[in-house]
Amino acid sequence: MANDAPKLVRLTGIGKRYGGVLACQDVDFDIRAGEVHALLGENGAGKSTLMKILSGDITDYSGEIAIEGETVRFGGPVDAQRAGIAMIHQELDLVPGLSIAENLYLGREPRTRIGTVDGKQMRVWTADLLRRIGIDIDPRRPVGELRVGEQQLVTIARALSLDAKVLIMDEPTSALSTAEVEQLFGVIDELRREGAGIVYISHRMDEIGRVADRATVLRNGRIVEEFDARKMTAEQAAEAMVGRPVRTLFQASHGEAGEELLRVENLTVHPRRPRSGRKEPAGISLTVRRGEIVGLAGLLGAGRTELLETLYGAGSAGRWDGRVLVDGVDVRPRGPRAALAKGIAFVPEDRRVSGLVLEHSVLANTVLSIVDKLRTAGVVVSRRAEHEHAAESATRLRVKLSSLADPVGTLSGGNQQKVVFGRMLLTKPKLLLLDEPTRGVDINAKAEIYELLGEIAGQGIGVLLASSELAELIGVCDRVVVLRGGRNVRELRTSEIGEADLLAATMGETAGGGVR
Amino acid sequence: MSLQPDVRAKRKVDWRETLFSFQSFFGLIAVFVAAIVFSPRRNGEILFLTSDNLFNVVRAVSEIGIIAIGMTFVILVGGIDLSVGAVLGLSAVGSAVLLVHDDLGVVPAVLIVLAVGLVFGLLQGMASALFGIQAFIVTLAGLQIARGLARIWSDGQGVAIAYGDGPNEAPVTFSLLGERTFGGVVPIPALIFAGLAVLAILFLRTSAFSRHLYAVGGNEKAARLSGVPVNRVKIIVFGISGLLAALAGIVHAGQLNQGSPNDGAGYELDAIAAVVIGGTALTGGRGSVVGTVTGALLLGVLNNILALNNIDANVQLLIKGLVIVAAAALQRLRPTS
Amino acid sequence: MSLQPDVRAKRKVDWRETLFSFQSFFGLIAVFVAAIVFSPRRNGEILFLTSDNLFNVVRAVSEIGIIAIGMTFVILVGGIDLSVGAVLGLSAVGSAVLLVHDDLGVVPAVLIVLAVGLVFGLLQGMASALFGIQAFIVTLAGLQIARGLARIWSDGQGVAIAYGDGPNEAPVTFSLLGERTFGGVVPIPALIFAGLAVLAILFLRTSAFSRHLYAVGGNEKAARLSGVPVNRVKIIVFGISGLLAALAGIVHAGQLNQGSPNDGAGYELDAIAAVVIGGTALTGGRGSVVGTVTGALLLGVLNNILALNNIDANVQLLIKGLVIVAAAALQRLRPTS
Amino acid sequence: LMLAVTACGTTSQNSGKGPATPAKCEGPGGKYVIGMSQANVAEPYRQRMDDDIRSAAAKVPQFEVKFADAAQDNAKQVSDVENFLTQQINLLIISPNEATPLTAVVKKAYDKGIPVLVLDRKVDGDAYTSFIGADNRDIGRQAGKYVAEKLLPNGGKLVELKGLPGSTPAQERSEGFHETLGSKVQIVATGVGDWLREKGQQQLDAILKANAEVDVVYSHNDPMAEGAYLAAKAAGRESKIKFIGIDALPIPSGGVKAVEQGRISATFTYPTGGKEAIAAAKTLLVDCKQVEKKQTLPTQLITKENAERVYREANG
Ligand SMILES: Nc1ncnc2c1ncn2[C@@H]1O[C@H](COP(=O)(O)OP(=O)(O)OP(=O)(O)O)[C@@H](O)[C@H]1O
Ligand SMILES: Nc1ncnc2c1ncn2[C@@H]1O[C@H](COP(=O)(O)OP(=O)(O)OP(=O)(O)O)[C@@H](O)[C@H]1O
Ligand SMILES: [Mg+2]
Ligand SMILES: [Mg+2]
Repeated sequence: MANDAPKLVRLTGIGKRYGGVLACQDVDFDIRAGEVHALLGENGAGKSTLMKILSGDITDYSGEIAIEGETVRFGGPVDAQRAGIAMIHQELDLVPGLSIAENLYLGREPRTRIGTVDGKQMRVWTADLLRRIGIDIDPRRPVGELRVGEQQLVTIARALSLDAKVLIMDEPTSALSTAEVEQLFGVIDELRREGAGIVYISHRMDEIGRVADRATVLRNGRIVEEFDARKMTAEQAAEAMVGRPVRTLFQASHGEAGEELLRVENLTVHPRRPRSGRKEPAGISLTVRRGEIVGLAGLLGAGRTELLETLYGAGSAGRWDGRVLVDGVDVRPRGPRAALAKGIAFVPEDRRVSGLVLEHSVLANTVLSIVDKLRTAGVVVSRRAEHEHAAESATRLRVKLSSLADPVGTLSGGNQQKVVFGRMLLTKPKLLLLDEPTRGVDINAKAEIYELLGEIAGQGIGVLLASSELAELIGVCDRVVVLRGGRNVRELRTSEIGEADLLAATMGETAGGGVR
Repeated sequence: MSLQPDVRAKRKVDWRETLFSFQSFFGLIAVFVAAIVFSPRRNGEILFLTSDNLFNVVRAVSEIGIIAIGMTFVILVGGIDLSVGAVLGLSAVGSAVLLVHDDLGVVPAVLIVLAVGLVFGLLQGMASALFGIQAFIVTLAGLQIARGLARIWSDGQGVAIAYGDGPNEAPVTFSLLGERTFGGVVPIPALIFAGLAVLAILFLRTSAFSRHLYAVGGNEKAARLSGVPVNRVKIIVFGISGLLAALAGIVHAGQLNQGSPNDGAGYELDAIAAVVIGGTALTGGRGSVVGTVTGALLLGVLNNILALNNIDANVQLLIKGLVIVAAAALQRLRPTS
Repeated sequence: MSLQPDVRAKRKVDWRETLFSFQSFFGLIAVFVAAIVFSPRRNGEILFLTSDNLFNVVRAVSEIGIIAIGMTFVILVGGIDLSVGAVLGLSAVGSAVLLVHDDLGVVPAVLIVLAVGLVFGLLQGMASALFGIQAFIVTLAGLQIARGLARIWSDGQGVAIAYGDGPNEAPVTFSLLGERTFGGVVPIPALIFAGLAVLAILFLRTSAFSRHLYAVGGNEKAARLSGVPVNRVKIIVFGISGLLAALAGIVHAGQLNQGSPNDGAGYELDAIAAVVIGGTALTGGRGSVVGTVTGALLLGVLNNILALNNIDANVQLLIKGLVIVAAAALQRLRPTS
Repeated sequence: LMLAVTACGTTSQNSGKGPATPAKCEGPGGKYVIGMSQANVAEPYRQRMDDDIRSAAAKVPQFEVKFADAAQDNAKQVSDVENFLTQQINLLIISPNEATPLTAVVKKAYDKGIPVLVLDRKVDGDAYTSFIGADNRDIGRQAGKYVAEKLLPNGGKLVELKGLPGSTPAQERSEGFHETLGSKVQIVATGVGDWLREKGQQQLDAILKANAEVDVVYSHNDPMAEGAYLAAKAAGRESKIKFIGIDALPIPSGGVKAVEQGRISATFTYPTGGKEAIAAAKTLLVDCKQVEKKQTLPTQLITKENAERVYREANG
């Protein structure tokens, strides 16, 4: 095993404080060559903070970092990169206006002899890297046009291009589906063989056992336990993360489904810009009944997001054909406001860009959708009602915060997700559209969200849930609709199938295994 | 650690926090103290502190202040309104023409002028929100258009307002705008400014609309997906700015007994400076009318003390530039969130 | 089994795409065609199209154009520079004073003036980048400071430039800036503008610095994480803007044989209008110098045709405002990304 | 129509009751603070006015002059005067940005017993001590007469280049000009140059293009005339066109020099009244005498013949 491999990096006594919050305290952590070291912990445990310290993004911390035995103190990310440390950030920090290639080589553009940027070279290298992680996109495409999943792949490619000795991956797969994850694991194995040290952060427990050698668990900024990742069970990990036994079973128990709530017939979206090469929903039909949780499965770009956005009236796409019936009545939501008025709510997949006003308080973010219904006299909003609703929502979803007045941007990812969730629940919807609702959410919070989903469904609300996590779809949903190339190709009852069947269906293989 | 979230609404009170939430106020106090120190004296009396002078200061900032309140709304949603100075000119001209040439009464004239400002603002808001044109450019064009309209409406000349009951005379009530009340000490424009400021502060603190407004400025996409009527909010905000600019124009005409098409030139920049010094971010989503009022007063005190000391006009430009930068830099001391 | 998602390697070439990448160009062509249609004629000759007139158009926009190029850089990083008009005035005054009062040669005078503009811009950049003050407010203060300095430097009066070898006369070479070349047809300021535009376009297309600049404007945090020296980029960009404003001031002084402290008042707004009409987003990260040049030419043609037809000045304001909005709205037709 | 309105402004409320107390006159032994409220020093003419006052006052040891600049803003000028009142000046000189808006505050000063000298532009009513200034309409008339009689006695084609729309001098210099121009001269184009040299140049660029024949350019001020000259020079037509300006400032960049150097054919002095104002102040404060209510300053035609001499005398 890699246990006797040389230590590439050693962190000793690392501490970091944000105002009253101790994000890290007295953390010792090391990375060995040829090893994948998983870093686990609840949302807000301090994983990203610790790794940002190592990668030079955070420069004011206490403690010591040693690279191959030598103490260093980075002045910024570039110093760290020079020392061979690269990081894939949890928030996809890319420049939307620049092309994929320009993003990959930003800050270290290859030059021609006369000192100009060598665009051709850059594109060739980029195409190679993209191929290596299994996607084939034109390197000249502006990053702003890409979906979250694709952007995640681009950040991975960017980190690979640095040829680092130490590669930190902070939730690299949160928006990827199983197929892309497999491809990534292939790359990680390759890197491990080449002797790189890798830190892997994820909330998908199945991935840890699959890819990691060692696992360290952080709780409230402190190291609590270290495991041999190959022998660790999800239950053990979860218990260490939370500090008490927890149920890790994905289950959303709820009653029987009622009458039909949503019917989509032959939904076809006509893209506003045909040149993007995207396949929009092209003839999707499905139904959701009251009290039913229906999953949407598919590979990256299968059209799940596009479908949900269209149903919510938030599509960036233009016109659409087909019929959408809610409670048997034709609806054509003109926008989110109209959709909400009809009882349709939506939780977007990118909470930081589309979900939250990051610098505003948790309170303001939570009640945003209902604030104009909390009016007492004329225009005046009842502060008490605002506070009560926000507090109730935070308690119900167990949002971890010190005060409702905290800027929502300072919460951990999972807790941010819960705030968006809570906002939509406050609108008392009858149909809830969820796009990757547990992206970046820790295992404990996930279980809580699933429980909540069960509760919601039990109240007769219909849920349409798009997810890339097969275990989630199978554990939570009653039925799963599989999308491929903008069409619904299969519909499966989750009580009858396993993950392998679902994976096969998303990739277009018959249950027998052959490529269709 | 407890799993029960702590949902107290009040943040732990941090003295630094408390201090900095008032910081544009502190900037004002600093300038105020400086004004007292540097004020010329006569017979031991500090001229700056005479009530007459203090009310002069408030009167002098009242128009910029009124405009700046409207500007605060626009900037809070992430927009900007360069047309306010020109709209002030347009409505000053409008007041004068309607009162004098058209012999309208004060109420109809004022209502028409306010309506013109409101509609002008709403139109700009629509151009910006519905066609997605950047506010800077819409209102830059709006500035030119309002200026052109003002010149056409006034035949290119200042329209003097004479008071009386005869034809081509304005009702004497209108002249009250230029008067002082409460024993001849408090100028009426200052009262209007103060009243409006209180209204705006209350409105931004309590209304549902203000929640929407801050959200649009903070993250437009998130606001839209949360069901906030983004376009409506934007349009209304420009309408408010136009309306307040028109009101400032009426005050201007009343104070100066004239409406001239070039009135208010460059006021937009003063108003924006007041807003920014008051701590409102030009990117939107963060700021307050309290800040704007202190920002406007700060500029007013600065102008006053420079004038009382008879600083050379050119040197005044330098000092004002530096103080504006310093005041804006002060904003940065706020503990980062 | 194939894990590759089904995507095309090549972007599909779409005619709409091609069309819209030139769209500010189309706005220009539309105005150009309108200019031809509405041009007064003499003996069947379309006056607008005479080479003389066309070069006049370019000469007239050359100063705004030069400033607008620098402004494009600043706006691309998400900033704005309101000081350019005042810096133009400052350097016009500087040129005149150095050449006439101080009897310096053309080269040292020009170098000093350019250095002043550069340093002024860099200082503004530092104030903005290092203290984190919003560019709008820094350069608004910079505007006042530059204006004040110009007034002080020139004693508040325009400084006339007389040519000759004697004391208090400027070298005749400087007067070339107001001349025409190539058979007396092509005005030298137009050449300077064109040369500079080509340089800037090449620079933005090929240099690594330009990638950094787009990155800072597009996503500052991402740029910082990628090791882009964000502050340095910001500071340099303001330096470029100051430098080009100074160059425009030199051209201004050369064309008008005078440097006056009030020169360039309001030019900043024209320059920003040119940039925005050219399709550059005020939020940064997206735009081009090609767009800016077409934007400037569009404004120039518009001014020219309105003047050729002797349109009433007030109506001109209205028309210009509407055309600016229309041109900006055109930008929106670009398929959304 | 406008005139009627302005006249209506002259109601009883504007005529001051006169100084409640006569001007504080302590004779040669006193010390006097004079406040000078300028409309806009950014205009060369007004800068020169300030300069004239400064240099004249320097010769009166009893005087200390404080300057304020309203930067072309009526409201700011009201504040400037109020600030002077706070400082308790002994005499106010004001060159108002516009008449009506400044009337009230000037009256307030006057009623407080402070003598007020109004320069260049009037205020409404008669609540001031003395008005000193030239007559724009009259200058316009003289310019029109000069064109009609001297430059184009047999008729011809003329371009008028106007100042900033909405400003009184632009209006009056135009109206006076048209009164005396006669019908033989044809106005082929009117440009608006906003008083600015570069705007004058741009306007003439286009106007010369549109008009093959132009004999005279009448510009409301010298800078625009100089700009027009540059445009004509670029078109190679500067020798065929005569340029007339107004203001004739005796400064290096002013109209007198332009005439002397042959770019402009003629210009009319628009005296600043600065020297005269200080003289009046001296009469009032030091000599304890009254001054005339109105002092109209004559204009002077500047041509190549007298330009050099006028310049020398003005700065002598
Ligand atoms: N910029 C910041 N300002 C204030 N507090 C912060 C900031 N960034 C992080 N924190 C706090 O520090 C703690 C650790 O956050 P961190 O992002 O490291 O958690 P994490 O383990 O990465 O969580 P997740 O799994 O949700 O990504 C949290 O309590 C968070 O609220
Ligand atoms: N690599 C790609 N190249 C081109 N188009 C893509 C790519 N990935 C996705 N798309 C397009 O994006 C469109 C819609 O994707 P959408 O986001 O709705 O799918 P999704 O299943 O939700 O995927 P994701 O997991 O990325 O959210 C699809 O029509 C698809 O063609
Ligand atoms: Mg994290
Ligand atoms: Mg998706």
